[in-house]
Parts: sequence; structure tokens; C-alpha cells
Amino acid sequence: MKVEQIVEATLFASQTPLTADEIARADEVLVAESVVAAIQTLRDEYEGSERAFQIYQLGDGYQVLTRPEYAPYLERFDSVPRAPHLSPAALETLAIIAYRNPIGRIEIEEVRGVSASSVLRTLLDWELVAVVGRGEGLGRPLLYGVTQMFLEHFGLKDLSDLPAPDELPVVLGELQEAMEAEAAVADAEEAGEEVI
Amino acid sequence: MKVEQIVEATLFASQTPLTADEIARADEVLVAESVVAAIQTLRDEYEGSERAFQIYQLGDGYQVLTRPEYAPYLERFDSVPRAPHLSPAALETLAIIAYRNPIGRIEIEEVRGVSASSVLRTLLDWELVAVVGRGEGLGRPLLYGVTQMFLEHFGLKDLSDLPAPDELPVVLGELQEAMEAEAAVADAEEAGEEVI
Amino acid sequence: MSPSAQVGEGTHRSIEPFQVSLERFEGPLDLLLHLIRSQDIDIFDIPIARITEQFVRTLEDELEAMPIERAGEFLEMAATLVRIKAQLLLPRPEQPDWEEDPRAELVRRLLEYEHFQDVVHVLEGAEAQRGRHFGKGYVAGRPAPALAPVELELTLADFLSVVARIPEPAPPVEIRPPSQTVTVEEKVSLLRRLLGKAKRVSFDRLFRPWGTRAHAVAALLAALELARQQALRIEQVKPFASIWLLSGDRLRPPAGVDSDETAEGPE
Repeated sequence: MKVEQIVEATLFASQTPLTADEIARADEVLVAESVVAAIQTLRDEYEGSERAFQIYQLGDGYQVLTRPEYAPYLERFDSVPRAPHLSPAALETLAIIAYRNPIGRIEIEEVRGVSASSVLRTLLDWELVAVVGRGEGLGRPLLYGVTQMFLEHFGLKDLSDLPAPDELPVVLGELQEAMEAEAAVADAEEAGEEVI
Repeated sequence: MKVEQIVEATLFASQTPLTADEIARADEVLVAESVVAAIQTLRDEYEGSERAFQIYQLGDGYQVLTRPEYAPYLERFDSVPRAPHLSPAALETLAIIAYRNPIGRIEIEEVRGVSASSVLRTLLDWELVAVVGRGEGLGRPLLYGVTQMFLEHFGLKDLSDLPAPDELPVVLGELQEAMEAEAAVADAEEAGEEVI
Repeated sequence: MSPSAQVGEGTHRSIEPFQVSLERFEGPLDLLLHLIRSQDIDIFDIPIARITEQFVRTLEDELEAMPIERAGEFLEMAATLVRIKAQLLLPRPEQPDWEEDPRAELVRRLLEYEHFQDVVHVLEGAEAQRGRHFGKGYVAGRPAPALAPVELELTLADFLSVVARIPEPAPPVEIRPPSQTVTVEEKVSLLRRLLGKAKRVSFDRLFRPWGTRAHAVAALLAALELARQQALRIEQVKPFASIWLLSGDRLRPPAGVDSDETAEGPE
């Protein structure tokens, strides 16, 4: 039995991301390093044989997921509910925490100009943020940071996957282009009906 | 997009066996015959590249499953469940139960100031608390206590391992220092690279 | 998504187009940024009087219907704008430092807020991209075939062999009164609750957390009692395999059973 096959079987059987350490539990001979190497081999094999799925890293976990281009086919099935889209207030608060991590409630509210306590409670309940320590100031305020769940929700490896502030305009430009390209395709499919 | 890839994506993402007709719903161009042919192609590819999974026919449906020889690894894996993450509300309730047990729901709610029934259900489900008896009062209310699982989760021998309330600041200070020491090491390793 | 994304939606200088609903805005900074960006105003030279007028006018209609906290947030910004407007009217030195411009702090906050709006768009893009990947089990498929009912060929010996595997006695946990007992009724109640949420429950779950024989025996008697009432089926694929309790047809408490025994306790 090759290491790659044990790792592959384990990844296939899981519905959630698994860390290299967790995968290594499948067999005594496995350690995190050999798991990571096996994952790289598998990734290359899937790429080479044009599999419809690939191994993605989400936070410090790995998960087999279908490639994005198959989404239109899968969306035709009666599917389990998708992860809810986050509200604008939640996204705004997460954006601040992700870039200012760790940060206290007061500082979040100063940036947003509105109260953050109820949205923070929701984000804590969803485990998208967590208390990561206490600040120095009066009353030693709680400091918040984003979690593994945050990385999983947004499909990120780690926080450095997010663009640096000075790259933002470039990244936004690319997003905009991608969206416009998609919209153009959708428009074409709608047989010439013009959407302003 | 090849037919094999659409069929592969669909089979991969499915919870249950799908018939050829059902798989064909993924795209207009598919019919049961082309799906069956694609499944045969995929089976041969998986066989040839020694994948740890295969497409099996179950009744009139098809499903991707790990090959039976990997079952021992997966069972081992299941036997080491991931540690449950607890929400802040659950932790708080758990702390109250650990320090005041046995304790009834009403008393927990008096301490927390909010309803405890949903969080109690979660803790019962996780088997971190259990009903340990009935109180004396009106209606003989159920009393809750922490379980063996609770002790294991926190690595405690028994409840006397928990610090007494007046020792808490000292113990927390020590934990904090340990965390900061770890963080300092991590910072040093990052060699000044700033992650935003 | 966010109004600030709609830069250039109305580039004309008239203030008429600003009949906007406050519901669209996350807060006062969001509204203010919208007013500035949608009129192509130079953020480093905000015409405070005009913007203040527009801001206050937008508030007027909806303020009363707003929750008090949210209204306060908008009013606070209105007060800030009015204060800045007043300061601008005061005589200033010939060559004023930008730092001394009463608008400087507001501009800094607006730019910071706008920066995070950009981050929000990045996150939305990431969320959408992640939504195009599917894991195993995403497609619901057909309803799972009903598990074939298994006759209760389980012997008491099989059951008790599970009980015998429990270490005796579990490490004493101080909290439990030494004479603490568990009743069959409590286990019946637990079992009903678990089966109310899931179609099947592992027998282990009914006693393993407590780790004592008393709990295992009470769980066993509770399971047998509910099986007798046809409220559940007991299933074991082969001897010594896991024992599963499957929700039966008559899960509802039968008439005549004291509800106190099946409820979690008085509310």
C-alpha cells in the first residue's frame, strides 16, 4: 500500500478539511511531512490526468473539491444548502479583523462608524472569528482574530492570500474584469437581451 | 469539457448512488448510454492509475467509494475523532457546571442571565455534561454535572485538577505567559515579515 | 453590493438624485462616502456645507423609524459635519496646514472606510470563488433507502457483553454524590430526545459518557422498554458489532405516561 493511496483514501472519505497531522493518524508510518509530499504527488497526478477534482488547501487543512468549472453542472442537482453568503455588516467586520488582526471591538467600531457588538457575537457563534487575547488598555479589552473557519469559508490558505493594501486596486480590477466577462457570457446566453 | 469529467464531478459530489439517468441530468448532451460508457472509461483509468477509490454499482446506481482494502485505515481514523470546538456560550455554561455541579438549568440561567437550554443541549450532545440527578425543589428539576469526557477533553485527572476560583488569576497569568512565549518564538521565526 | 461600488452612477451636480434609502447603507460613513463618490467630489476638498445638507436631508425622513442605536450613529455624524462646517467659517491662518484643516480627521476615516470596502469586495470575490468548489456529498441525490428492519435477534447476552466492556468503576468524579443513581425514566427521556433529532442513535451513547454499569443497565432497560412500545427498533448487523437504536413509528409518548418522565424538566 503506497502512502499516496492511504492519503487519497483518507481525503476521499472526509467531508471536511483535514490537516496533515490528522491524515497521518490513518497509519503509524505516516508523519505530517510524508503526508504533505504525498498530497503534492496526488495533486500532480490529478492535474496530469485531468481529473474533475483537485486537492485544495484551506487554512491548514486539505480537502478534495471539484474544480470550479464543473459548478454549473452540479448546481442542477437538488443539493444540500450552501453555506450562507455573509451579510454586508459581517463582511465589513471580517475585513477589518482580517487586516488588523488582532483588534478590539472599540477599534472595529471606530473604523465602521457603527456598533459592532451584535455582528461580533454572530461571527463568534459561526466561529469565523475568535478571541485571541487581551489588549493593554483600560479593562484589558478582548482582542479578536480570524479563524481556520474564516480561511475555509473564503477558500484561503492563510491570511497572506489576501492582497496587501497596495495591491488592492490591481486585484479589484482583475475581479471586475472577471465579473464582466462572466456577465458577458450570461448576456450572450440570454439571446441578446440587454441588461444595463 | 469531456463527458467523463462531468460524470466524474457528479459522482464525486453525490451523497448517494446515482443512476445513469440521474447523472445525465447534469447536462443536456448526456444520455444514459454515454454516461455508462464514461463510467467504464473512468473505471479503467482508476484501475490503471491505482487510485484508492473506484466507481461501484449499487443496485441500479453508481457511487464513488474508497476501495475496501483501505477500510482499516479509515476506521482507525474515525476512532480518533476531531476535538469538538465549543462556542463561547457553551464554554461559559460548561464552566458554571464544572464549578457549581450538580446544578439545575434555572440556576445556570441565573448566573448567565440568558436562556441556557440550547447550549445545554449542545453540551449534552457532545457528552461533556450529563444529567446526574434530580433536585429537591418544585418538579424535581434535572441536575447537570460534567462527565468523564469533559475531564478527558481538558486533560484533567479529576475535578480537583481545576484551579480554585481564587487561584484563577495566577493560573491564567501563567497560561498567558506561556502563550506569549510561544507567540514570541513564532514572531522570531517569521523574521520580521509582516502579514497584513 | 455596497453603494460605494457604484462610483459614477450619477455624475451630475444636482442634488436631486440623492433620494436614497438609508437601509442600503451600513452606517453614516457608508452614506457619506456614497454622497461624495457619486458626485465625483474630490475627497480632499469636500464641500462640507453641501454634503451636510444632503446628509441631514437623507436622515430627516427615516430617522423616526430607525432603531435608537442606529439613529444615534447617524446623528453623531451629522453633529460632526455641522461642527466642521462651523470651524471652517472661523478665520484661519493664510497658509493652513492640512493637518489643521477641520476636515482632515473625517477624510482620514473616510479613506480608511473606503479601503475596507475594497477588502469587502475581495472577500466577496473569494466567497463566490469558493462557492464554485464542491466537496463530497454536496449533491443530495435520492432519498436514502430505508434501512431494512432487523428482527430483534439480539440476545441479552450480546447486550450485556457491551455492558461488561465498561471499566469498573470509572475514576471517581467528586461531583457525583456517591449514592447517585440513575433511573430508567431518565434514560427513556434521553433516548426520546436523541431520537427526536436523529433517526438512529448508537447504544454506546446512552451510557458511555458516565462510564458506570448502573447507567449501562438503565440504558439497556430503557431501550428494551421503548422497543416493546415499538417506539424504536434495535439493530445489530452482526454479533459484537455496534448496536444501533432506530427511531420507530410510535416515538410520541404513549397516552398515560406521566409527562414529567419524558420532559427535560419543568420549564
